[in-house]
Amino acid sequence: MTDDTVTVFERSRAGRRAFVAPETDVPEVPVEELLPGDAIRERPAELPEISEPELVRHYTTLSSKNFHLDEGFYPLGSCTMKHNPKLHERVAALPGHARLHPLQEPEYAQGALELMWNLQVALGEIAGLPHVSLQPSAGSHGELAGLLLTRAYHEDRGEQRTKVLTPDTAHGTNPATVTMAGYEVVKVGTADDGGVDLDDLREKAGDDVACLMLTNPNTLGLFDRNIEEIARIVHDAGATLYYDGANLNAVMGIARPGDMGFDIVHFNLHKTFTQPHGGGGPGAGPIACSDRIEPFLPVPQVVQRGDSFDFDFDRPKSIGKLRGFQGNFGVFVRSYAYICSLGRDGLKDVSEIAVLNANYLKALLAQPGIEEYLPIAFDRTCMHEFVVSGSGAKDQLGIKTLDIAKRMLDHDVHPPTVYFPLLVDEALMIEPTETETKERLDHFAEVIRSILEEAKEDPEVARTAPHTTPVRRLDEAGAAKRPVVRWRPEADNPGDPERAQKAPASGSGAM
Amino acid sequence: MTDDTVTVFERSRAGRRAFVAPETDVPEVPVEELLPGDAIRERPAELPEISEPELVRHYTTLSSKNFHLDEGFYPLGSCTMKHNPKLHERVAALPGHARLHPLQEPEYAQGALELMWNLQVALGEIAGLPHVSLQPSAGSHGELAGLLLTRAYHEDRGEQRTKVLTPDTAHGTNPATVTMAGYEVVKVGTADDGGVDLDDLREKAGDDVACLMLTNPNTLGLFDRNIEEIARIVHDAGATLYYDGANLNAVMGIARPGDMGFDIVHFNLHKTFTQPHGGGGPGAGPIACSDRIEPFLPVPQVVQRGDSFDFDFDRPKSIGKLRGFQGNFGVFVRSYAYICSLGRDGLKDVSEIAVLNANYLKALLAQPGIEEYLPIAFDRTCMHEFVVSGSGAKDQLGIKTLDIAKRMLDHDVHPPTVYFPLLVDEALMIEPTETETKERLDHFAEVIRSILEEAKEDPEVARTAPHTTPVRRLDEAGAAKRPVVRWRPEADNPGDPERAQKAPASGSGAM
Amino acid sequence: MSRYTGATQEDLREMLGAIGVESLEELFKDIPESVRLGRELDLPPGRSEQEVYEHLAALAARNRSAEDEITFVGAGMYDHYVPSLIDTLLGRSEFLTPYTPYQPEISQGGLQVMFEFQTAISELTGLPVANASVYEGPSAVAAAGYLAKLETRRTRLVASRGLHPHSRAALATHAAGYGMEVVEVPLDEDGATDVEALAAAVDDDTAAAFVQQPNFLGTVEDVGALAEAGKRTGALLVAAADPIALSVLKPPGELGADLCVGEGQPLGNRLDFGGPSFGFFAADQRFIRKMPGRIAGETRDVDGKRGFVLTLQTREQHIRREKATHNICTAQALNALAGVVYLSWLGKRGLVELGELMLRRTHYARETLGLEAINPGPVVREFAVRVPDLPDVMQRSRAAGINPGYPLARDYPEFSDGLLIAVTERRTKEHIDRLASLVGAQVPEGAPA
Amino acid sequence: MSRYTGATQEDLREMLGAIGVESLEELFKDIPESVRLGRELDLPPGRSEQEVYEHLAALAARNRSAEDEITFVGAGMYDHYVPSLIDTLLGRSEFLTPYTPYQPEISQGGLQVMFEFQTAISELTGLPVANASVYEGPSAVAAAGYLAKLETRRTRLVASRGLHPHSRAALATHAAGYGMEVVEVPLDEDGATDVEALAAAVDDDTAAAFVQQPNFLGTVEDVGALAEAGKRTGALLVAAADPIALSVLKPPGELGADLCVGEGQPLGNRLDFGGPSFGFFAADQRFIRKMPGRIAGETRDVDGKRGFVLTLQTREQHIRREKATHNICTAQALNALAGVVYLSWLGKRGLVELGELMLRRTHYARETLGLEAINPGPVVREFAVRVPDLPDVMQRSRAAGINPGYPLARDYPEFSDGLLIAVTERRTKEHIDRLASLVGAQVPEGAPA
Ligand SMILES: Cc1ncc(COP(=O)(O)O)c(C=O)c1O
Ligand SMILES: Cc1ncc(COP(=O)(O)O)c(C=O)c1O
Repeated sequence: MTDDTVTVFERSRAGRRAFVAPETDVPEVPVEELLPGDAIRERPAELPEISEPELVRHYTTLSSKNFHLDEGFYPLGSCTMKHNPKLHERVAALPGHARLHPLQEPEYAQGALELMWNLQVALGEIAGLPHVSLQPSAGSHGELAGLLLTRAYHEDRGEQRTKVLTPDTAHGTNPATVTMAGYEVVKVGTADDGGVDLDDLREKAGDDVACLMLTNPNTLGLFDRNIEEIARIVHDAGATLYYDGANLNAVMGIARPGDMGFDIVHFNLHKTFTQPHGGGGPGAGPIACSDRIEPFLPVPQVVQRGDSFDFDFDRPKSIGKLRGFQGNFGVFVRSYAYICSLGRDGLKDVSEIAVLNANYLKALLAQPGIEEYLPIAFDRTCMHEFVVSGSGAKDQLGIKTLDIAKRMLDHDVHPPTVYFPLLVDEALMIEPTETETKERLDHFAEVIRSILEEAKEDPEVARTAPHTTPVRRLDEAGAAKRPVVRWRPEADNPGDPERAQKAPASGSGAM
Repeated sequence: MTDDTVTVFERSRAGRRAFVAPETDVPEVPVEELLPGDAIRERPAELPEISEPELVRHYTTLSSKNFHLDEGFYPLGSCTMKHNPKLHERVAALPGHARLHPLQEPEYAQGALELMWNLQVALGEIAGLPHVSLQPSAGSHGELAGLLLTRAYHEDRGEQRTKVLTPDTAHGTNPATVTMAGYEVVKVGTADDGGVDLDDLREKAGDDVACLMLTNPNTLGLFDRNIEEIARIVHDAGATLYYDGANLNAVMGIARPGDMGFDIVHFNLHKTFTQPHGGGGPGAGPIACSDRIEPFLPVPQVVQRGDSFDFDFDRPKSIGKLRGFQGNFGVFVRSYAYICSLGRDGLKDVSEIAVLNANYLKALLAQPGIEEYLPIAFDRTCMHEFVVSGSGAKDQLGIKTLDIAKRMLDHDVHPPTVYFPLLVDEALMIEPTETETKERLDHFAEVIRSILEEAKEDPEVARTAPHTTPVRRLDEAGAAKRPVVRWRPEADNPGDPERAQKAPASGSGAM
Repeated sequence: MSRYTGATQEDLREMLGAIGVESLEELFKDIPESVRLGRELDLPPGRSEQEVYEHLAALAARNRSAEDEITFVGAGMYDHYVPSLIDTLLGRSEFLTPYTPYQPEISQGGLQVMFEFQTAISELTGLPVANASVYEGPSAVAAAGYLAKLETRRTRLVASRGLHPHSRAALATHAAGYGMEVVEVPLDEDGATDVEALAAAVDDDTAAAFVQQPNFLGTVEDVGALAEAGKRTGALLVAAADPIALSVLKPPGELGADLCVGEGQPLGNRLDFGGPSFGFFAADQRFIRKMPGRIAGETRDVDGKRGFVLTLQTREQHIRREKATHNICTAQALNALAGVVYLSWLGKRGLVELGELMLRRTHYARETLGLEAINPGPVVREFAVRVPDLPDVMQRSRAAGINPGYPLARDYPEFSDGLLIAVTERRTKEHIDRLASLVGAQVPEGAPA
Repeated sequence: MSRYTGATQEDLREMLGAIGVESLEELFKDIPESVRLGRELDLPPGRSEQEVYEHLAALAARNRSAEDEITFVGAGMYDHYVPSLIDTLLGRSEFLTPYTPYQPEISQGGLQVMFEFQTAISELTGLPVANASVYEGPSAVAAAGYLAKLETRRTRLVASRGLHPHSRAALATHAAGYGMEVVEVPLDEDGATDVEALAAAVDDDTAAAFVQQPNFLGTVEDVGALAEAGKRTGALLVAAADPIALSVLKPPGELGADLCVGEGQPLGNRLDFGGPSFGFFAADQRFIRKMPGRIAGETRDVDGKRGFVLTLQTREQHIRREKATHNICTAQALNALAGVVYLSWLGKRGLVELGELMLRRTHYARETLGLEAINPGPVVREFAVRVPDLPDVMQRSRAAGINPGYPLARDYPEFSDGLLIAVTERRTKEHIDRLASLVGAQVPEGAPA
């Protein structure tokens, strides 16, 4: 009953209900007369039976076991966990948006099309690339779109290219996307200054290369000073230069991917443009591109005709559709509201303060008492984020980056991204974002200092952390070895207090 | 910074802001030209300066320190803490309700007037008294209205009456209201069966008595079997019989105050009709009355004219206005939605299950291991609530009712109402409500059992409880002796970590 | 079984068994047959959530709200913009669903909010003590009258005609209960309270004098002078005030007011056709133990940790019963939360920016309309004008989607052609110009509807 | 400084000092002058919350939503009633604002929700394994194609013309990437997938066959027969399904489908002009290590307490990089939460009640309209008819406030006069009768618009 790990299925009691059906106002024809016998479901899906009060309590109680952005500092590197303005939820919920059917004719959806158009124009201006498709569902979907566009572009020119270059600092979605797009991944090395190794790039940028996927600033939080040279090399090879926009928060209003020579960009509206993450989505990954790529953009495209707006499906060279309908419109509404709120000045302010906060926090961590244990990887002026290495703490204190992260959980701050990028040993990737105050940054540095000092006394505290969370360290290996990915009655006896004692093996999904 | 007791004022930093003003689109005339010098504010109100992200975090963090109904069991006697359906928040927020100006002409507020009319009709039917005013702001306001109506009624008959009878079990608002209404309180005793002492009533019901205020079932959770005789006595004395509707949840669709002989009733829409309590309001205390009282009802009254609705201000005998406008309309919307959802069958179901739950929980507490320590006061079949006495626990275990209540806080259930009604020694007043499941009731009984058993071993645990709450027992005496009722800069140094060490005396509001 | 109750057939059997009765019926045996209803309630049957939603949405659609028209109606409640974070925070069950904080250890959120609210109201009004809320404006005025009675034991109350009509009505209704007479003081030709008349009206049996800042017509009153006149004979000076107007106006507490009360709706609360909102109640230190309602105070727990409690409860009905300073129990905590969140959202500078914007738009509107002013003096957010053939003008204006204001005739027969026009930060210059084109002086007689 | 950033002038000074630079400018020195923007962005200046709200509200007002008309448009997304508790729960910051649960100890809420969601999807589809969501329906179909490629190493995909046009398009777009050819199988004269044609279309190089239940026209497919035909040569059978229809229809998993995917919008998600919603992805046990996306699993913590984690992560991009089974990272967790809350709200019996109500209203609608059916066989929530002079009829109907359905011409030129009509629990008999009076067979030719 009060075991807070009981699933909603275990709370089920036959006969309870939260739902009451609207009255049946049409003839009650037996189902058997309306459906072929062998198509009729025999046993109903075993969904929970629960009253509204208990349903609300179940999920309210679950929610309280999540750490969240409105609770505290969330410096998850590469994820841009900035404040989510509440206005955005209000405007997204307006019935004119929330209850608008995706197949409503454009004539009756002019407000929505104008919003999409305005957002496209704004994103194009921010990226410095004029043509935008809002369709991709997330960043990785945008990456896929980018490579499909690249393929279409080369095929249109009669070229067959088989390789895509990604730096060894690249985010995992980059190589994964390359494979899904039917290309072969070729890694490019990183130079001592944290940028792309130009010699390695020159060597690998042959005429079989379709694209170089880059994020700039890169996942080390460093701006690649050689970006123009990189663009030249890539373009000389006839390849496209793709901009992974996950780190765009560093350069809005300051420098534009298009001006750096990128051909295609994706935006993570759920990062830079503050769509709430929702515990793993939804997001949106619009793409912007140059004139030569434009013919291949997905359908439909929003177009302006006089002072009204329409969808253009008639795009013979288009790669087609990446998903249903027009994309995650509800996300567009929020990001558009954000851009309207901040405007040209506010967006630049965002990047300036994001970079200020990152460099300030970096300076705090470069203090004695911390830097010996968490040396900064590639110590240069960083952009919106930076990476430190837990190597020192591991060698001198015997606590791993994981231990430091877990101990942070007891201090009510969210740990940074850990063990990424891969080329930094015991990496901690820290992105404070612009919406955090100096007090929050000071406090975070103090937390790290106190964890390190505590570890000098007794490393065991960190090694066994967390100690104050709803659960402590979990057996992930066991979970993967004998996966239990759904609840089953035979495994979990509803309300049985002993259930917590049972081995996870029980209820194994083997069937 | 992370001290979770820091006030929003202490989080202030000069220059921060959450608000951005709309542009000034009219001439920027200096304030001095628009206002007389001695009327102009010299120093701005010292409100906090804080960014939106930190403002959201401040109040979100505060909220998480409240126990709430969506978290667990809340059997606060006399308060009817039933589930608050989420639908009600949705319909109350519809712009047609939420942004409707109270002085909109009736012609343009027909939906609102029809809603109020329908609610009046429903409440009248439930109470068995045909005439309803929705105007009072809460139960105690309804009580005041009831006595003002009584005064007007008697004065209209040329009678001057000076006394109002209230049982010694009455809720504090009853006697307090009597005084505010300019009457003298006369207490009526309680008989052995928990009902009104008829002899005492007969004795005191003289022609100087204006009214008897009663709640039935009463605050012991017992239905007064002699209600008809009581009505006879009161009416023979020429007094009115007032029904404190706080306990109406026990009898909806089963018995009606009007049919019991009551002249005036108030409803607590925030109890019986599930307006969320909001941590201490808002509520609404509509009143219903009989024909002879009707002429005195407040203005305006909602009236039906043909198939449209209007406000009637022309009521010469009316007691006038109890407050501004028409009452707490937003509360009416929720309670009306509730009545529509449940309907005639559902409302009766509410009372039946409320009474079932109370009697079941009472039976659980009448088990050995509990009943010795918490004997049931006036052990009869109860209605929607019942009262136990902590006398046994005090004598045999050395823990007071307060200790038991405080220890419950460590078990994540809200304690019952304590030390009320006054005539029960160490009272615990328990009202589970109909929206609780059997599992919740069973669990609550187990919590009580475990607290009592623990106390047998070591009463100190309860005496020093709670142990797991955001704060532990607080110095209420000190708070009242040297009241600090607002924050002051000189008292509390923003962000000063030592501040928690300071004596409460500092920051005394003496000025 | 409804969707809100959980007792299954099986539960029912087990529970009745444990109680030791056969049926639900038996549980009601104490209710005499003769008072049983013995039939179903004459109400419709229950409906699904969806059907109830559709029904209430249909009703709402038959109201013309500030979402549907441009409204210049104020007269006590105003169409301010309510920031989104208020919806989010008030929607949190942690704030929405608890009862009054009787168990402080698990109610620190609500209690600290009350403490912060009291601080903000104290700052606005310039008085050291504020409670955690009363019902709303007019009944707050009545509560002030009751405090004055308890304090002075006198029997007369003097009220300016500039006090909101509903406040005067509520004061009279409540005073009839606690046995006091209410005397009215007229307005002078500028629409301000007549100071001499006030001075003349108060006598040795006067418990309190009531004024409003700005008054019902929007006039900025000379509170200092009124306080001097009103307190001449030892009566309390009660100032009702618009909290937003106090952004630019000197706090009544600094001008001699003993009590400052008012309607809190402008502070982050919706219009809601008149409620729920909240009333605020601030007082001089010497009245702290005679205040109505809940008051949160700061204290320490047994470990010395800062915490908050309901304090001075010996004033209250649940302790003091017939000797309580007021009968209020459930107040308006959630609405007060909206109030303090709103004030924190505006912040020290924002409140002033908002007030000055309103002030300037108000004067711009009065000038642009160019109609004869009923109160030609300084106004803050509202002003009254005479409108020739008002009914037609109202017609025409509303047909054009603009609600031009509140006609004064009902409350002030002496201003039968009077229109009270309110401006907020939501009423832009463009709205005002459109209003002027419809009801302004330069509109040609009998222009087409 | 914007309202979302907190750095005051004083902060700025201190922070630059601590960093050891003179100005913000200096922090950007690594960016070559030549790629600097060197001007302001060509965008409007920032605006207040109120002004942004008014702007977006004005845009929203220019859409005709299901709040403004009675709509019978479905075709993949449906106007179901979303219960209020979903707004409340999804609005809680605890669910709304966290990232993907990389730190399970402080993410048990989100992880348990995923586990419950997977259980519900598994129950609906009759397949033992489900992931925690993919983007939406059509891309879920494409993801199924990719799994089939990884599993079989074959190069052909066979898809029924009854599969949603967007699913076929997305499948083709993605397949062009991972190098597969898509072959289409026609519908028979009853608007169902031609079983023989399917059997003929699959060959030894076919990785998967795709069908949809019910299909795009609303036809209830004979999934059993299609599975037999489709799997003839060892291809996987992928069934796209409408989760609500599975209330009354046999789960594809029980009829031989290897994978069942679909659009989750009908499960408690808003229309939102097409997104965000969620896609679900369920599979037979043998594919558990080839699934795309996040999967939550049950485990224990060091104290033996039950807990949940993201599991089988060696499938995923952040671990496996170029060898990952899919590139998806951010998915649709919040929408999936709405899905499982919705299913728990309906409950075991409620889902069936809802499905049967829809089923009956759908057949009632088809009979009442009395138009020539394109798919005369059994339908569940949607059906296609031929409408003489469709454009005029559309006109007339919309003028009367009813959107009668989705014209098939764009996606199915062969049904140039075809109209796809969808019914939900929100479309009452009265709505249907009004529809019939406007577009039904008995409507006189050229009735007045
Ligand atoms: C650098 C980088 N690239 C790409 C992605 C993938 O974006 P999404 O999660 O929206 O698919 C991320 C997100 O974590 C990222 O940090
Ligand atoms: C029996 C009884 N009467 C009256 C009241 C007062 O109602 P309200 O708090 O709405 O003023 C209450 C509320 O606690 C009560 O329980």
